[in-house]
Amino acid sequence: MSIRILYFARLREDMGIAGEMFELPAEASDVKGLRAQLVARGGASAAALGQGKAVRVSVNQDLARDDTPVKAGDEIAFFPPVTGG
Amino acid sequence: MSIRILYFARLREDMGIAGEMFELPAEASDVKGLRAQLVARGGASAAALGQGKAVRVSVNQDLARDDTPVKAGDEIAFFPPVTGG
Amino acid sequence: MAVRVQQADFDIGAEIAALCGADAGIGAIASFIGLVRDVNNGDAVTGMTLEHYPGMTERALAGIVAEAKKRWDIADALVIHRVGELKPLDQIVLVVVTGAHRGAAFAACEFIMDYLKTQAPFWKKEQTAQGARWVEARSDDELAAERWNKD
Amino acid sequence: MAVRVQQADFDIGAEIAALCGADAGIGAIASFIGLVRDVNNGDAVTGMTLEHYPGMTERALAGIVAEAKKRWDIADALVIHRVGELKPLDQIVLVVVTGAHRGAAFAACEFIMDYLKTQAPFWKKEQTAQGARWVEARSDDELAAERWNKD
Repeated sequence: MSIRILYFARLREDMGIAGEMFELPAEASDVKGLRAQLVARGGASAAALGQGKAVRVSVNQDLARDDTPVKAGDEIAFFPPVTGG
Repeated sequence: MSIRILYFARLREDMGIAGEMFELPAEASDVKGLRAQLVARGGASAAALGQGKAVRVSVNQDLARDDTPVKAGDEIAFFPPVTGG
Repeated sequence: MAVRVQQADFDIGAEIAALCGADAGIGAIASFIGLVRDVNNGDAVTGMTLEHYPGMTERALAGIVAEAKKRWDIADALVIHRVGELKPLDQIVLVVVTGAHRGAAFAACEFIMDYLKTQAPFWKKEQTAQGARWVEARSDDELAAERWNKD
Repeated sequence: MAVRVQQADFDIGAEIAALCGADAGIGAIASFIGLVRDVNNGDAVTGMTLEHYPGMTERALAGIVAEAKKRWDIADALVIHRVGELKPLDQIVLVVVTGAHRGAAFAACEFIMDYLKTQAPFWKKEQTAQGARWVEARSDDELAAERWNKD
């Protein structure tokens, strides 16, 4: 299934892209599964999103957790802890 | 000893005066003693300052308590609980 | 640090600009404005007279601000309180606190208001359809001030 | 209730006047302004770029304000957050909360700031003499937000 991924701030710089379309295998149906798939690509994805990295995730513009479901057509964003205000 | 007394807000209206000079007997050397002397005059003083009336007192422009000393030349004010802000 | 008691209205934007000046160490400005409401205890209020105790008022406000500066790491604070005749929608009081961080600025601003409400010698007399009446002190204002002594 | 994300500066006096309108039931206005400081973690800061997540930002801010209105008896609330290039002394964020009484207005204003700091998708990149760097999230901001869930 096809999802849209966005990267912001340091993660955008680390990934080298602001976003991408991604084909998610059916077995990776939540945020945790998606992140594992991205890390498995290695390279910048593994460095930016790997274990120990402080990464926040939103699904369709709501803050999400590891077990938040991901489905076709969703907009998923990865970003560092926020620092506005 | 001679002191200056001021009245504010409802107490000013109840007393019918904004202030007065008062001769305090030497034995009434604190706020409680002064108030008792004023109440002992009866009339408006007793009605405005008597037991059960919510009265605040300042001595030389600092909030005072019953046992705050009063001495010659002091400026004592009696007023209701404050309601600014 | 400044406290002012005045009949005239005030402009929060101008007061904040004056208080901050060119101090680029300020990251947080907490402020409070109190207004005259057109209702109190269920009755319509058409106007209000604010009486105070000249001399003690400024002294009490300065003492409250000094205590706030002792308790919190703040840069500066301003209190303006109006006196005289006011009507609904009019501004009564302004408190502004500046500092590096917001926690101290918020706390000091609320502390100053809570103490002002219980310790600064101002009294409100409301005009209502039933005539003029002195506003009664509120017990929850006493409670609000007391909670700052719990820590 | 309004939330705005904009490049342009804002005027607290004009925003407060617009938020209050002619509502004479408002007795309390609590507000907060965040500013760019010229120092952070001991280093001189010459400028800052504020990035955000268009769409989610407005949604997150509106959600925070809605939660504040659910928790406290307030009349209205406004959040303005700037994005883009800013320099020391520039205003970053404005929060204004109006209500009948000050306790709710203060609490809601501080709550909105604490949640904004941890949940709204903004990121600061500072320019320093050592080059540009992303600002690190502060653990005390997390603690400030968490304390609202203790009651």
